[in-house]
Amino acid sequence: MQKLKLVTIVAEAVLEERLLRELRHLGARGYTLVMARGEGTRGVHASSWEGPNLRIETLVAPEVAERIMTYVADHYFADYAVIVYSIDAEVIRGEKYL
Amino acid sequence: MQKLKLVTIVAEAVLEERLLRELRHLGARGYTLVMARGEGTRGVHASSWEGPNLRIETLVAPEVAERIMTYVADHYFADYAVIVYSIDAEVIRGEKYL
Amino acid sequence: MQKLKLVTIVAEAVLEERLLRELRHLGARGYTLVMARGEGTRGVHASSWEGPNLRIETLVAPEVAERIMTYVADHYFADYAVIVYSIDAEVIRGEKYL
Amino acid sequence: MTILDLVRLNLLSPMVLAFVLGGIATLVRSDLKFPEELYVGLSIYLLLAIGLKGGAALSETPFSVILWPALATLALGVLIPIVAYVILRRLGRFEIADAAALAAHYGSVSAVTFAAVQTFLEALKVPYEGFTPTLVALLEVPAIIVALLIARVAMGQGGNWGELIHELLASKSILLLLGGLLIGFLAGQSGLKQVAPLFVDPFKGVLTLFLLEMGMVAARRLGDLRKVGLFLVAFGILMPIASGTAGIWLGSLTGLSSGGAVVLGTLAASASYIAAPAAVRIALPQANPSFYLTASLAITFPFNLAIGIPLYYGLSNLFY
Amino acid sequence: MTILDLVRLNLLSPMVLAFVLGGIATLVRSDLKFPEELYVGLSIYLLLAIGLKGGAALSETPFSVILWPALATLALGVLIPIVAYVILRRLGRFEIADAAALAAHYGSVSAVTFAAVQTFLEALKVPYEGFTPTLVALLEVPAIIVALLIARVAMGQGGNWGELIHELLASKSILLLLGGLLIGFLAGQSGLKQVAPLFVDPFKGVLTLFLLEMGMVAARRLGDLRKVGLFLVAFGILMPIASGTAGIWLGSLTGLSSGGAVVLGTLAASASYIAAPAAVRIALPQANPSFYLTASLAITFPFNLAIGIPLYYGLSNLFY
Amino acid sequence: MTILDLVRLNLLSPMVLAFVLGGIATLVRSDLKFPEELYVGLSIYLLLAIGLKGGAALSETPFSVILWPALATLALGVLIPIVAYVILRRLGRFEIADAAALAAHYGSVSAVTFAAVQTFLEALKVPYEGFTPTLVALLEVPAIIVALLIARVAMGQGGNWGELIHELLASKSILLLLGGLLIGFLAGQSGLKQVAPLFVDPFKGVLTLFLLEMGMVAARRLGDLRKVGLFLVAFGILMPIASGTAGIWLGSLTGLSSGGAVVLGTLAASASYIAAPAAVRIALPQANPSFYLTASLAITFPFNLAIGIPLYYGLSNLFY
Ligand SMILES: Nc1ncnc2c1ncn2[C@@H]1O[C@H](COP(=O)(O)O)[C@@H](O)[C@H]1O
Ligand SMILES: Nc1ncnc2c1ncn2[C@@H]1O[C@H](COP(=O)(O)O)[C@@H](O)[C@H]1O
Ligand SMILES: Nc1ncnc2c1ncn2[C@@H]1O[C@H](COP(=O)(O)O)[C@@H](O)[C@H]1O
Ligand code: NA
Ligand code: NA
Ligand code: NA
Repeated sequence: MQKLKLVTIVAEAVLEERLLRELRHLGARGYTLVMARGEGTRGVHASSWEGPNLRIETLVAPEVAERIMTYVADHYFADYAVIVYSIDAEVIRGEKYL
Repeated sequence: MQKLKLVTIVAEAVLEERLLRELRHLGARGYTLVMARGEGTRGVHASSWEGPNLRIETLVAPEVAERIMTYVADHYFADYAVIVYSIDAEVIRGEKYL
Repeated sequence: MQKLKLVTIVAEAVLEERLLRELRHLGARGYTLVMARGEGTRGVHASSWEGPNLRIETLVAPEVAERIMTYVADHYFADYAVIVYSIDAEVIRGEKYL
Repeated sequence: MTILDLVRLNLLSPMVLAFVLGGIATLVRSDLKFPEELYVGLSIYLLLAIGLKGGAALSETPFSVILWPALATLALGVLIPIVAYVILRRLGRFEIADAAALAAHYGSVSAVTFAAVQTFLEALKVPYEGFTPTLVALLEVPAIIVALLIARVAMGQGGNWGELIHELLASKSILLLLGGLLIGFLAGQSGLKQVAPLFVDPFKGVLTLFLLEMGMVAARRLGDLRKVGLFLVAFGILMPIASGTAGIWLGSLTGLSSGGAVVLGTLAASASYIAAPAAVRIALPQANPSFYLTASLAITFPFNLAIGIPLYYGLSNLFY
Repeated sequence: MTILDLVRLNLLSPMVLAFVLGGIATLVRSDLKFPEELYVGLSIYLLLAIGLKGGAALSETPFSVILWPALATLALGVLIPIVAYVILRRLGRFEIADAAALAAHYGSVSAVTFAAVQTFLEALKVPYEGFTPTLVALLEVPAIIVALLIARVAMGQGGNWGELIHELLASKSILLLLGGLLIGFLAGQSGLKQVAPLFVDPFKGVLTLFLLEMGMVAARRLGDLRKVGLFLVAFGILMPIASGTAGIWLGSLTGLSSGGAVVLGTLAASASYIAAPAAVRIALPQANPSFYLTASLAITFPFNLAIGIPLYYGLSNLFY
Repeated sequence: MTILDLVRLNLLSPMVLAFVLGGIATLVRSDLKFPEELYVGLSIYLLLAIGLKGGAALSETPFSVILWPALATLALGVLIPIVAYVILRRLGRFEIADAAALAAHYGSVSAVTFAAVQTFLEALKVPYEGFTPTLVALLEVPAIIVALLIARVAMGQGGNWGELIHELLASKSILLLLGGLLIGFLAGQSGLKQVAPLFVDPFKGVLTLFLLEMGMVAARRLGDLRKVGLFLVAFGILMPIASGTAGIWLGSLTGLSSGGAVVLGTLAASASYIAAPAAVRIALPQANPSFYLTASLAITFPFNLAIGIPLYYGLSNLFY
């Protein structure tokens, strides 16, 4: 078993394409995405047609996790309804995520 | 990075409004909700129109997490199909969840 | 509070029935399932009608978690788009998951 | 036509056949699944469409014509749950919560059964009053309140009634039905005509689709039949026949046409599986859903669909 | 008919009543919720249907007939956001980003308001040009570009314009509208006839369903009304009246029928809540969505739906 | 009309144009996405509608009329996968699993292509037998079984055949098609009439919507075209032409009308992308989905839609 980080980003739907592109650049080798509703401190989202929140999970190496978290905080926290957190996860044959 | 708890509640859909209200009272500052299917030991749910399970996640301080878990166990385990668990999570600029 | 493992499997939708059956045999007492989209290293999925990925979570004892992870790795990694990982979780009155 | 002919005619309608197909799909463990969202969408459509049609008809009905049938409907909504509760407690030896929960379901009403009886009468070209959706709306709520009241009194509990009644009236099924009724009433027949290609013409087709899904839902409950016991199976068949007869009789007394009386009888005979389960789950969580969902969905609903409706139609001849 | 008669007629259409019902559902905190997927499905349908009908009509319109109205529409798309921006900055004292965001919304267009004005005119049997969907498509994009341009110049920023324009043109609302237009144009009236039982006949019914949902969405914004202040409420009502009048006037100048001019006026008066919010959220994230979403959805949209459309119709008499 | 006229007529139908629009949406990276649930809902509708119409027609068809065409269809279902397998192994040098997977897809059938050929013939007012949906159902399964049988024999494996056949017969596409057929058969034309405003009239419109989504799905596969190689591209075009000709010929031998023969030819020519991929993914997981999905969805499906159908219609003149 190998130890990796599971980074979860919850963000407004309008950011989908941009976030996925940036995740790839930051070193993520895959992601799993689910549509979600939610409330936090900012509330208002873009448009009803754009729909609800994205909940994106990506299993990555610890250093990539840190990079993603800092990047998201720096680029999105000011203007967008976005949160990001990281959880310890164990995987089998972890090479594919690295 | 700060350490918080990610509390997840899986519950029948008919409890939505009530659970979200109570989470707020117990100290949660936000939540992310996804519709889910599932099976456990109790099985039967309210009605087909009410639909499937809720899966509610909330990032909170450890003491709030404990409060939520005890509250849910005390108020729902007897009569409802509900589970709750807690996971360690790391966040950046964690003040907004406290 | 008791310590359990939360095992998450992300897999192509066509595997649903089979995976749920096998989880039960391997000792899981329940599961929560959400439909998800995603990308990884393999990409191609069965058919459009079958739709997107499954994201299955199950709270289990640590030894069951290990059994599930090894089983999934051995039986699915070669031919299917599947990932599996395990996370530490705390529950209240954990007997129902054992 | 004999009752048997009617049963046969009814059994071979696309709606009932779709229900059977749904049941088969579940029994052969097909991977056919209706997306939750499709189910919700179809429900919204059916309730709104029933309301709209009823409202437009109501806009042309004098108050004096509907007054007595409306009162009769309210009487049914109060009496059926009381009778059901007593039977279930005395004869069935059910717990208070379970008996009250079942009483709420059998006193309330099933919108899809209503749609089915409409379709049935239209196929036979039997006329019935256009304001029957008003009766559906009237019959949906009181029984739930009466049954919960019984339970709380019997268990010596108080409880927040204001919140419960608000929740019932604001619940989506009632809101759509009453809202549709009001829209139809205000917009009138000319307003309805504008939206008829969506809300009137394809109605039976949508009902067919919906019953396909209902068949799957009901069949998933079949496994619970053994759990609920023979008494409940008998109750799920005999109670509707009794309530249905009472409904037809009251309909005939209050001046409904024979078609209208069949509709009122079917409403009385039908058991709720939308509004009642949600309300009971919130207000009486101790009650076991296996009892009320299985009885309502897997016994009474298919019974009414396949046999009950033609039976009530046949029975109406005794009163007209 | 006086304007008041028209308002009354309009207010009692199933579409407007459904919008009100949606509002009520939210206000009484009903558990009625449209699945996200249903909302998306209805949007796809409406945009495609508008396009198809327009395209089929366009296929029978000579180029010379549409040229001038099209140019007038483009002029509106450039001028309205400039005027709106100046008013919001000077009189309203809004921040640059917020003023520009609002300008983008009021310069762009609401497809549902367009559908409502069509339905209104059809109910009155007032003819209008079949190519009006082309005008919708023409009016949707330019205002957004102009407003963002203003913002960037005022804030001294550059920015990737190519990407923005690509994103706008490839955005689903424009793609469906233009795509439908093209399909309708190529397939012609005979092609449209093949799909009319889905895309033409049930259109008003689908619109009714959609407006039920829109009523819920708009009512959820009502709480924000206090936040946005009285100035924005006034702006959300007076700006459409001004743009609407300008639209009718330009329509009359460029040879549109009086019905066509009412449509163009309504388009000018309507505020976007699909294409503009998405574009602004990406390109001007500093702008506060409370302002532009509340103004567009909770003020201008219901105003146009209930009062604006009959008003513009009444105003058209001044020009014809 | 020459074949070229037919191609042009076909290419400008709303259905084919919608498919092209879907392709364009993907290529310009539009954010247009069909919710999964809408896609499933449309599929359920199409399969059920095809079945219902076919069943109602079948209820008026004497057994002797359908017997020979049915046997011809079964023969195609057995022969096409064998021929395809041999070609792919010998000429294409594919692995056993990949060749068998492709053979299963080309022997089975595409319900949407079937709907398209129906629409095409109806536009030309060419009559064809009402029982053709029965042939769709007959052609869907055998090829998959034959192809998997070949693979297991060639790879020296056993396997649980009972489970596979059960899974195929209980799979949603077959259940809906056969179930619809049965419902239509039992309810007859009078039953069908009740639900026609949903299942018959809007059919082509729904097909248009569905093809919009299919265009997006197919275009997403275009990137894989390079991976699959020139041989597979040629196979995806030539194999349908061969099977199509065989189908028309067998149709003419077994007494089908020329329209019916065109339908049978198109069925033979079409490749499955619903039932076959799911079955192959379960039973032959080693096979590479890039091959079978790309060939079936991105090559053969659009080829049949745009060129194949008019071509088979033209070819039918050689046999009639
Ligand atoms: N404490 C929290 N726990 C879980 N999810 C949250 C929390 N706070 C915010 N979210 C999610 O993140 C989204 C954006 O949050 P915010 O920027 O605070 O509005 C919300 O819509 C929620 O889905
Ligand atoms: N062991 C488990 N792992 C994951 N989810 C579970 C588990 N047990 C129950 N659940 C979820 O919790 C819901 C209620 O569980 P129960 O009360 O056991 O029926 C189920 O429908 C599942 O979605
Ligand atoms: N690094 C990752 N993080 C999160 N989810 C992943 C990751 N890699 C793969 N997945 C998910 O697992 C599915 C199958 O992965 P793969 O077999 O790599 O194509 C993908 O469709 C994703 O939903
Ligand atoms: Na009843
Ligand atoms: Na405008
Ligand atoms: Na074929």
